[in-house]
Amino acid sequence: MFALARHAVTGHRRWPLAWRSPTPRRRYQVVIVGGGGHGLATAYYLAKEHGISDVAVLEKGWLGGGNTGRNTTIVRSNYLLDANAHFYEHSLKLWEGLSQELNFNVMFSQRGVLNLAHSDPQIDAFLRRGNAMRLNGIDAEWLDRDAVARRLPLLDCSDRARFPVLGGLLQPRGGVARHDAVAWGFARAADARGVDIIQNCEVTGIRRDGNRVVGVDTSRGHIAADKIGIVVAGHSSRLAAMAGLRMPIESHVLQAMVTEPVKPVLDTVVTSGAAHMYISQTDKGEVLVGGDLDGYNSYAQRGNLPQIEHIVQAAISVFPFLSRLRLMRTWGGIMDMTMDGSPIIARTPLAGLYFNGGWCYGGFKATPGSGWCFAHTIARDQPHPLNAAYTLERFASGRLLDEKGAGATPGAH
Amino acid sequence: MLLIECPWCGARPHTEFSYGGDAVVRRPPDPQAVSLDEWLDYVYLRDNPMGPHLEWWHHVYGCRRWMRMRRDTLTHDVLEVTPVDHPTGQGS
Amino acid sequence: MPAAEPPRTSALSGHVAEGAYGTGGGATPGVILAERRGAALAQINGAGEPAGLAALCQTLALPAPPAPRRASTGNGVTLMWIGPGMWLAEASRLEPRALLSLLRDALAGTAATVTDLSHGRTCIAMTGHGIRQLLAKGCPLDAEALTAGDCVVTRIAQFGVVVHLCADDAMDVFVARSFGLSFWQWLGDAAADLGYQVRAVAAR
Amino acid sequence: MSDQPFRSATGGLVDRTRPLGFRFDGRRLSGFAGDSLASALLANGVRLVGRSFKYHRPRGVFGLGVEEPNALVTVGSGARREPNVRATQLELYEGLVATSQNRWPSLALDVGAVNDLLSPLLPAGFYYKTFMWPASWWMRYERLIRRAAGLGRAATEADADRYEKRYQHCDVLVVGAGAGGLAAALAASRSGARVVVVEDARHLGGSLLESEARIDGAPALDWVKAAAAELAACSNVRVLTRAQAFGYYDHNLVAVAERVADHQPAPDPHMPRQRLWWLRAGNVVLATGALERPLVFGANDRPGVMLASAARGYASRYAVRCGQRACVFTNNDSAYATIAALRRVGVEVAAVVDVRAGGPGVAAAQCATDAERLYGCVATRALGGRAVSGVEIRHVEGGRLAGPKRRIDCDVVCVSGGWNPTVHLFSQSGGRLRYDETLAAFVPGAPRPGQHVVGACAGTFTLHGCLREGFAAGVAAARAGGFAGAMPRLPEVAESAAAHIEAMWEPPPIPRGRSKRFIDLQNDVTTDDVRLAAREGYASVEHVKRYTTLGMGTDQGRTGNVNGLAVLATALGSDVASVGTTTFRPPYAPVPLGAIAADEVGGRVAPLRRTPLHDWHSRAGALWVNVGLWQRAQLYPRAGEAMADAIAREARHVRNQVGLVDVSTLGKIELQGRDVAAFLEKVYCNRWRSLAVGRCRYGLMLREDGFVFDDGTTTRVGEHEYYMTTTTAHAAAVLSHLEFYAQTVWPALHVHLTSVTDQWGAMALAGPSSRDVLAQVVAGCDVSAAALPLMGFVEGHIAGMPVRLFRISFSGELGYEIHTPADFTEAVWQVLLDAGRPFAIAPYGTEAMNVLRIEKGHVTGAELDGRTTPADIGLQRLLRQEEDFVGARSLERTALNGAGRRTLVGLVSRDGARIPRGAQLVVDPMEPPPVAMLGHVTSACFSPELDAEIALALVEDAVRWREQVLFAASPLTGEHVAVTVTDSVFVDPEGQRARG
Ligand SMILES: Cc1cc2nc3c(=O)[nH]c(=O)nc-3n(C[C@H](O)[C@H](O)[C@H](O)COP(=O)(O)OP(=O)(O)OC[C@H]3O[C@@H](n4cnc5c(N)ncnc54)[C@H](O)[C@@H]3O)c2cc1C
Ligand SMILES: NC(=O)c1ccc[n+]([C@@H]2O[C@H](COP(=O)([O-])OP(=O)(O)OC[C@H]3O[C@@H](n4cnc5c(N)ncnc54)[C@H](O)[C@@H]3O)[C@@H](O)[C@H]2O)c1
Ligand SMILES: Cc1cc2nc3c(=O)[nH]c(=O)nc-3n(C[C@H](O)[C@H](O)[C@H](O)COP(=O)(O)O)c2cc1C
Ligand SMILES: [Zn+2]
Repeated sequence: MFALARHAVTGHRRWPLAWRSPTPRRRYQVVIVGGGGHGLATAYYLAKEHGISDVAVLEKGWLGGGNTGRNTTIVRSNYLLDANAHFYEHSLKLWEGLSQELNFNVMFSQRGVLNLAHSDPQIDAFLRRGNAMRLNGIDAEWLDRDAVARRLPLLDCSDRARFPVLGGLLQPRGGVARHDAVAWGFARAADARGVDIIQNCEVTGIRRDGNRVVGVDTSRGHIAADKIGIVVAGHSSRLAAMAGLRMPIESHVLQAMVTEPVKPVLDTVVTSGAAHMYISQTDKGEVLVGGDLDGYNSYAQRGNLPQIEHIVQAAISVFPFLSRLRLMRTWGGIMDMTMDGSPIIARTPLAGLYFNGGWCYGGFKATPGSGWCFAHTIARDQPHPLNAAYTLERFASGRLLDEKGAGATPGAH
Repeated sequence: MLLIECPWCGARPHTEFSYGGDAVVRRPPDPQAVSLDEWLDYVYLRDNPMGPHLEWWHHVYGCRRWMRMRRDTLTHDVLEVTPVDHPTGQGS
Repeated sequence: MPAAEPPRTSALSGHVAEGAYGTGGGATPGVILAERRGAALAQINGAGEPAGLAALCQTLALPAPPAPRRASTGNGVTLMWIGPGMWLAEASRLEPRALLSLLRDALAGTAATVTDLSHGRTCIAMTGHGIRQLLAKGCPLDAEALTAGDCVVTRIAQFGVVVHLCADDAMDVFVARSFGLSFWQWLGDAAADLGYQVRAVAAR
Repeated sequence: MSDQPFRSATGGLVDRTRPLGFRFDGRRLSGFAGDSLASALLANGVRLVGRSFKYHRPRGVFGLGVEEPNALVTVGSGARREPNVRATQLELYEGLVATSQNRWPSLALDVGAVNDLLSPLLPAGFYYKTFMWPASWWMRYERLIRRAAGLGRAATEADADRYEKRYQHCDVLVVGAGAGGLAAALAASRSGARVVVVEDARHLGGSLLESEARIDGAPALDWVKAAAAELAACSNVRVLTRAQAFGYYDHNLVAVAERVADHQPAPDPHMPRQRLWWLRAGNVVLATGALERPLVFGANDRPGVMLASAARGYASRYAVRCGQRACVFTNNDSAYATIAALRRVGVEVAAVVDVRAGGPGVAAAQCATDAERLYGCVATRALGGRAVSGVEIRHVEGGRLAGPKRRIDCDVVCVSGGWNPTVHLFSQSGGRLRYDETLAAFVPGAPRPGQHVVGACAGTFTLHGCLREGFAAGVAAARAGGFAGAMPRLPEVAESAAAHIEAMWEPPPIPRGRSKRFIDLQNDVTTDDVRLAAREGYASVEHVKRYTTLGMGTDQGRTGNVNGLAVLATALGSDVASVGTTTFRPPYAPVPLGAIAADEVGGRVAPLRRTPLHDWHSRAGALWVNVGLWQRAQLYPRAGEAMADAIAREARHVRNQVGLVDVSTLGKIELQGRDVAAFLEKVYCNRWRSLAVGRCRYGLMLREDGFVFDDGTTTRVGEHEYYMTTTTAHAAAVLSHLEFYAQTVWPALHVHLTSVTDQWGAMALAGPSSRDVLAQVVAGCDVSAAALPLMGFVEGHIAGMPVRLFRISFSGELGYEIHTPADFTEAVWQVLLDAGRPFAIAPYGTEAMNVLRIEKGHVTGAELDGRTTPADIGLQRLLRQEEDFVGARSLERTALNGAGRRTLVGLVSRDGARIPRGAQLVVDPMEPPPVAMLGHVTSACFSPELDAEIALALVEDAVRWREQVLFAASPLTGEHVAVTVTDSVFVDPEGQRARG
């Protein structure tokens, strides 16, 4: 607050650069490909936790222009499988101190995430998941239909609904955050520790010397590096291909939308399993809604009308008041969907090359945890126990992490 | 909304179809004759290109045929749709 | 084998109330809706080669075989070509078992097979000048471009359907029986602003 | 007329014979039919209409239509309440009630205006730099932020109106019915092509509605009326007005929201409020015109500062004076037409301030004969408080202010900084933009396939150019659809060349000047905010947008985006072309969510699937349960009977007497052909060639990754005819799965697949007396134990109705599945109930069926959760070892075999407590987390047979835990129940009863 007052006197003309945007050097110890939330967090934790600041983050466009700038900002750790539960809970704990750590308000609002159950199988699945969470030390509560109705007065809890609400699993510590601020906060903090953040610098090739990677070709020239971390979400397969690797990933388009801004009407993040829709209200007052993938491979960052129609139908069926609220904007992102629905943070068969991707619908909440674990994996050339299960080899060994049990169909996770 | 030229039914919106994913990967004719790694590559690994992509579509609300389509994953332009040749087994 | 076919209970039994509905339903209804019950229906798979098709038409006493996505009709029988090696045969004057054995005998020796669907589909007959407008409220196809004799497998709202345009102002829509009542209710909502009448028995 | 002081006596397109009463913030006012709320307010001298988002500064009407950033009101009440409605597009109707927003207690006196005083502490992005201490207070700060944010208040009830969807195909879709659009529509329709014209406004004509131009010597309006008449007479043309094309999607699918009844208090009976058109066009002609952008100067947000095109529109379309004395501030010729229009309704034009030293072109100059002309000047500041009272003018020489300040008294300032072609839809379709220096505007680049851009939207601002491009595009679009048409005769249009625009994005800086220069009026973004973002390194136009929220309001930056990116270019020492625009996204302008859902909501969001016995179950008082789209009879409680007791009764009744359950929802697929057995051996993991006619067999279907996909029984009905059942949940998925393998992997196999799910009704008759009941009613077949053994199949008749009888037992009792053609199901069901009365037959529901199958350890979707292998559920013995089947090789993976796998076991509660649903299995529930979880409960129930609480579960090292004690822990419900691990089959493990 004091900095604001101090700068107000000088008409805010002396605020410093948030990041330097230097000309890229020809060599770095570590090159991070991808200036999204995960890439910037990785660079920050490399410098903070491992003292490695001879690092460049190479971003082909503008910082946070990928999925970080497109997601419905839901932060939670309500996972069933142990490996996922421990990883996402670690990330949630990092979220809880992130604004103070970065000295940049990421506006993490722990208002609770409530998964609505509309069928008996869903009740069983949520109870099973909630019990696993509690036994893994993660907060979870089961609300019966009346408790849900009390918490969400505008929700249709009646029997008129085609798939009536039967109850819900609540994670009180879950919530939403200001997505752009996460990229900017990590960028500022990483830059302050000496990391070079280079925008408008697209990696076009990965150079190898035998089985070791030695550098990258970019739209701003060749950059040598001892270690290279790929963390490009939707573009994961393309970067992996530059290193001769094929991935268990399909890139799909996922859309989201906001309504015109209104006074507060929705204080909890709500997801509905009837038609896989999730909804919250931003601090500016827009109601933010997301749902399923469009259902076909795409790098277009835009989707089609049937999926918007489907999501809106689901949203109005759960919150009838939405009908006369007007849709203000829709957009899309590129989802790196894996063959079991869980991410990959691991070494690759090539020495010095590390891969972080496969975040499906849910990588925003993983941003600090992913950066923290990937930094450890790069620095130590060894995964941390928290990301030990997120290997490339798990598909060959069969140690899959299939939260939904949908199998080798990326679009179904 | 994608417009898919079904080889039999004609131009139909993609809401009549379901998506079958990569059509480049082919099930080994004799799975016992390939290594386990080759088999698992078929099950799990995908090229996932940005640009022209050969993929499966199934005309669920139509002729019930599976067909291969080459579609650009960046512009969504449909380049070509080809039926699966079906000898007498399935009747033509 | 008992001679007469026992009574059948359709998906709409007890749910069809005759009358006029929506705006101007009485005077000049945009659409007249009725269920066409009791017809025999069978799906023929695989009779692709011309020989099979010709035998089929001769058996059903049809003037000419249908073209793809077209139907040919004659003395109470309709043959619809709805997919590669896929036909629907409907006979309003035959019992299901009779149609089934008639078709199986006709196609004996070919690679074709026949499946009885007589109880598997609800058939709604729609007549009136508003039928294409009604279809356009749920079907993504070009309703105005349909000509008499066309039959297409498509979607209306969330229902999988077979649509057969019998005449310029008459259309049969086949929907899976378990969706029959839901589809009937959808039609009622969709036809409200066109004005519609409900009749117990289909005109034809 | 005294109640509309600013309405001139004649002129405009309003219907003076139909006065309409309305309320604004409680004040009773009146306007005419044909007014917008904005024009009616202006006619009554109401200038203050809103408060800005952040600083709560007073705001007036700024635009004429969709571009309006300020005049947002809440309309209607209760179930028809709608916030953030643009007053400029809301057609007036009798009894309209509108209230202003985002102010407390009133529009005139708004406490929120304190933010304007605190504005030095509230620059762009301030909330990223504060509200972090003390950390625990953040959520408290957030509540205040959220309460201050948001504009109007949403309704809290379900919508009172309904909406409708319409698909429509055409050869040529024309978006926009201005000069360009009407020309294209005329040319295309004359070729015989099917044409749809979509126009957002109530009238056709676009900017011709207030044009002074003459076409073929007659007023432009006459040409519009003639065009409208010709189009109305064509059967191949559909004209939609009050219809906005808001989304341009793949392959020329354009979404249009038609406001059917927004100009009425409520829709007529049976009519929708709005209709959503899904238009598939062969070719699209974009004739969406252009929107004027303002010039930026100090305090340019005062009520009374408005777009020159708006002031002109209110004067010519609505015969409304926006004030008494106007000053026009422009950098291009178009604003001079405003001077003429204002004078015609009696507004005095004090001065025209033109940035260009050389002033306007010849034609424009004639409009400004009696106003003071100040060329080479800029307005530097608007004066006044809640309404503008004057404007400060300065000369500009060599990019710097020169000479003394001049003040011009006026109560309306008409500003024109040039025109932005309305490229939203073009950009949504994937078209790229380029910056045209001479026009100082972003114009469409190469059109997409099947797309044409004409008129102002293409940067062609002459009427003659619009007509020529329109006609040419109409002909080309029709020809692309196979319709030859001749190029219509071009009418004469008297137009003289306009002088070039001189882009002036911001007046030179004023030393110590403190008044804010607004870029985005709705989100209160100033030129200083843009410069602050650039200074802090948020240099991309996309960063500036998100850091300052420029263009993120309900007007999506229509009047602010280009000015904003130009100020950014100057701050970066770059140029407008390389800075570029942000992304244009659907919807073009806000659309009610209800219109997009088109009524498939609430009870209609998904159709209901009914079994043939649905009505019987209703009459029998069954409770219902949703299973996918189906509804199934859950149980048949007796009066006053608790659910648990009813379920136990029904289950016990099957074990001891005989019960009847509806299983019609099972997926049913008929397979016919020479190679069905071979095909089954490829898609199922067990043996099929050995199955004889008249026999059934259980089949386990895997996915290619080796995990179980589905299970069911298949019966060989005839030599080459098989009848497969699948689980209810996977019926459609299994059919698609089989079709994939039959058509693309093994096309040579002669196998035909047909869904017969709805052809057959199905019921299960189970219990010790089941054979006795069946024997009484069945004819034409022998149902004795010898003739119809377990897994046998025969066909016969019941009461003359054909039936298929299967000795299949899901309950584990002696039992039969009885399938009959759907229309006979209720009759067969009733015959069995009547025949069973002596044996106390009773119907049972899904709950009792579930109890019976748990007692037998039969798996369902609860166990087959997509992560289980055949071995996990004890069915590895089924696996054929020799040839391949779908998923076989994947089972070789190390982690799918051996230790650590969770396998199927039974659990029995040790002290009678209920085994909680969704419980996890742990050794010690009192251990502090994280607690190792060894397994989980999949299905639990009270077993009447064992008089115990039992469950099926999947647990690691099942052999080790056999007969040991574990705890079924459910921290969610505060329960942890001691259980003994047992075999998964609780009742009649040897299966004697089923074989009886
Ligand atoms: C509509 C939508 C809703 C979502 N909702 C949620 C949610 O509610 N909760 C949640 O947890 N997650 C959500 N997600 C997912 C989440 O946004 C992503 O999983 C996560 O942000 C991905 O990690 P990232 O930040 O590294 O990705 P990105 O932000 O996409 O970063 C990757 C960066 O790599 C850059 N890049 C790509 N190729 C190259 C190259 N060759 N050279 C250099 N740079 C390159 C890209 O430009 C991009 O900036 C949602 C996503 C979408 C699209
Ligand atoms: N700088 C200038 O002098 C200038 C600028 C703009 C227009 N004009 C004049 O206006 C005329 C241009 O004609 P024009 O046809 O290109 O533009 P126009 O503005 O006259 O007409 C465009 C029409 O499209 C409609 N529209 C826009 N977006 C729409 C959408 N998404 N859905 C439905 N309707 C939509 C508008 O309501 C409008 O009626 C010429 O006569 C020209 O002289 C001049
Ligand atoms: C959480 C969230 C909130 C958003 N809120 C708004 C908003 O209030 N107004 C707006 O115009 N866009 C909003 N957007 C969408 C962005 O403007 C933009 O569409 C999105 O970042 C994708 O970028 P693109 O449209 O340039 O591809 C929001 C996006 C997200 C992820
Ligand atoms: Zn087809």
